[in-house]
Amino acid sequence: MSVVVRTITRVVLPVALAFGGYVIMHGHLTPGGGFQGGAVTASIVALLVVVLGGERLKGAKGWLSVLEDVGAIAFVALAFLGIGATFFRNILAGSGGLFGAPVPTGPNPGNLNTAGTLPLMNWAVGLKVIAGLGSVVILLSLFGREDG
Amino acid sequence: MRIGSGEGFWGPIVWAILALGIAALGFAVWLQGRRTYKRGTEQEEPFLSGEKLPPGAPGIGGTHLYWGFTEALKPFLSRLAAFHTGFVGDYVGWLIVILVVAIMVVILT
Amino acid sequence: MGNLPFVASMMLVAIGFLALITRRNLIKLAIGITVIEMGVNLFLVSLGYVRGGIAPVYTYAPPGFKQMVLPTPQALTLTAIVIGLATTALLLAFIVVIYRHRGTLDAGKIRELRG
Amino acid sequence: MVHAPILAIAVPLLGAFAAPLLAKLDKRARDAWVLAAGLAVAVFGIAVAVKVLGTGTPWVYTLGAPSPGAAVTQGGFPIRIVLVVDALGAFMGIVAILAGAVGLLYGLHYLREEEGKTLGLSLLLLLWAGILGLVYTGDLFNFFVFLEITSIAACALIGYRVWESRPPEAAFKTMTMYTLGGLLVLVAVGLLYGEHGALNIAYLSKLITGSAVERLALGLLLGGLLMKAGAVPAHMWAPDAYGEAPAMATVVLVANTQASIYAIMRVVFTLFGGALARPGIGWLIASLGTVTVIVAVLMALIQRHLGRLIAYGAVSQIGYMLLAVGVAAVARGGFGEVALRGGIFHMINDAASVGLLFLVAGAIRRAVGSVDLMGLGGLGRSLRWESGFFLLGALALAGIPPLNGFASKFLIYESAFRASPILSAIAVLASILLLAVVVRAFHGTFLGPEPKEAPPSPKGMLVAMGVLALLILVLGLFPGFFLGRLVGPAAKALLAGRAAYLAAVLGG
Repeated sequence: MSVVVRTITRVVLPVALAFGGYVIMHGHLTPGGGFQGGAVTASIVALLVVVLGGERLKGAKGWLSVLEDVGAIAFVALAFLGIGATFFRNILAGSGGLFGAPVPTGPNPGNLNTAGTLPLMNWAVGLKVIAGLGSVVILLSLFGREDG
Repeated sequence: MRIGSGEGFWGPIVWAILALGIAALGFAVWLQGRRTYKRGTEQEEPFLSGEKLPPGAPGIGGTHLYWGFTEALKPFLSRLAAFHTGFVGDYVGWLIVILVVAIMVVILT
Repeated sequence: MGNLPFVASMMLVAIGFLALITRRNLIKLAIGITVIEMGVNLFLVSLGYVRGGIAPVYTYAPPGFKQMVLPTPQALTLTAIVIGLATTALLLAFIVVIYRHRGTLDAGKIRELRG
Repeated sequence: MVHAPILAIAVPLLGAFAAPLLAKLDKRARDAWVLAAGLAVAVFGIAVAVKVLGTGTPWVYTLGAPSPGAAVTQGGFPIRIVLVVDALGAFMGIVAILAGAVGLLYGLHYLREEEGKTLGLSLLLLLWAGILGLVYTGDLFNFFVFLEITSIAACALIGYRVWESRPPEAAFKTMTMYTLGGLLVLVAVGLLYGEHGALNIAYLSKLITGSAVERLALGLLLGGLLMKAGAVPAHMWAPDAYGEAPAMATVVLVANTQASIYAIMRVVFTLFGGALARPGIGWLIASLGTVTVIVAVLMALIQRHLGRLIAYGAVSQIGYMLLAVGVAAVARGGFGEVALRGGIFHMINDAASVGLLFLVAGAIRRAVGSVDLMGLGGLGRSLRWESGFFLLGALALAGIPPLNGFASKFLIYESAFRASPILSAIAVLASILLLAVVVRAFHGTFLGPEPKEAPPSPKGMLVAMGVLALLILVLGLFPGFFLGRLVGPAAKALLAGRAAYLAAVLGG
């Protein structure tokens, strides 16, 4: 790839990573969430495929599929957390512990430490989407290579 | 054990016993034929309408059963087969047809 | 003017169906499906629009706001987008595999299964 | 067991996601895990059925509420996603569990490790979860999501054999149709939401008055679901999909199609059962069903490919169910209930007989490598068990009297005759033609000269087939028991039980 693409990728990469992380982490406060943030982050993988070529990312496939499974299992496990009451019950909300702070009322910048299991679920979904979309992009690029 | 429909009823046990009886009868007939069967004689040769088949002649495969029936209905069946074009656009077209018909029926009745 | 988004979404759906019926390139068929999806998503989002409503984020709401845009249709749209993404990825993967086997993308020639 | 409905959906999901991780550690651990998940789902599904049929009232499970039975409503307005399992849902759950368990057992021995066994098992569990969610959910949007889960998992399974040239084509066509059908359902859901601001089926059902928008929504739902069920003329994806999918998936695909029929029933009788209970809808479904029966049988008669032949047979069975649903929607009570009993009973019969035929076709494919009727023959010598199972399934499919297919078709014929003698006559004629079709298939595959040496199938596959064969015999010899205990309550819950369904969700 040309120097221009390489340089732009180097500049964009940390920004995209930070923005994707922000969207995932603020999923319970602002529009966005695991899927959107994951999609933003997965665009990095697409950039890397453009710069490096699918062949050099082949090795990441196995890791990505493991991460995808871990994300999915984490999501279902978080839903199972509430099984004492009901499936998907948000037991952490309002408990005072992790993500259990009371939600402030009125206009405010938002408290990250609220909403119970929702942020955790957003992270799980974000992980799954990053890994899933990443492996889709890599696989589709590999398809093209083998046709030659 | 019966099930009724308001019009008639259906008792499967009686039928099953009847079917088993008929099967036993058939088995008895088959055993009769079995007794006169001898391996390695003319009995093993295939015949078609009393004619001895020449070696290498095509047998009658499963697809040729009901040959007469499919032959009689051929114009209709071939049109029916041609109707299943296998082209995705046609699949979508028929989906639209079924959709429009459903909407018309729901709105008009 | 309030019905403009609905008209636009219906037009998108019509364009998509037209593409599906008339085009023969598999990639264009996949694009047609995506266009229909976008039309449906636009329909869902405009369904929840409230004139003069603000974004449904409580912490950002200015004091004395009148009403919010309905959040449920937005959640529905988001789910539909995610599902649409999965569908499109799967369709494209199948197209790649079909191309590898047949060496063509013409839907008129990919008719091994018929009759 | 208070969580049984959601666990029946969540456990296969967990199983599907965990199986690939376990496979990285140990293949046997994965197999054991998949079997354990299947067993757990069966236990939960049967627990649901036992409780729902025992108490006679729908089981409402509220997700995310302080307690499962907590009131759904806040000022009369349902705010949470609910699962509502009435007698029909419980019955469909049993059918889905049967098909899924048999498919899983078969798949464990049918799939080869080097061809992506882990992926196949995962997708099968995912499809299973989707079907169970589809039949248990009481929320319209949730319904759409599960519909799409089944679509994606089903199409990935149809295209499972990517190294062959036909399956990807079938998967592409099916995916196109499923996506469009799902989008039609989504538009209908959007229309209903725009009209009433709710997504809960029971709550919507109470509010529906029969306005033009609601009618449009009903038309869209019917169009999408009829396509997904495989009604002629939008059935053409079905033979492609059934013919090319691996055998263990086809059994579950049949259950998936039946879930679409269930959805049609739910839409026609529960969601729109109040203000829009018009006979015109019934006549539409019944006539489409009759056309489906006759066209599919005639197409089956001229097939060369054993998978496609059985697939057209399966489509014709869908026609019988649609005919029954249509007749029930025309009459709603009286002989309509008889038709509904026939249609619902036919679902489990169809899952057993068509499923068995597909499993045998898969075993033949695995043993010989081809299912082209022109090249097959004489397999009855080496595949003894399979030939017996095929004969049993084929006769049950054609509705030969002592077997189960006849018991349900009998109810459908009799009630359809009361609605319109022509429909009944065509259905009977198609049944006779179907006998011709299956006799031809049996003759072409198992009888005749040229015995081809075929290796025997693994024991597990034979066990899976044996389960379905046993089911066919039991259902055929004791239909009264099943009709009284399972099918009768399901039909009653759909027609007369609408008020109980609404009351169970909305309270009062």
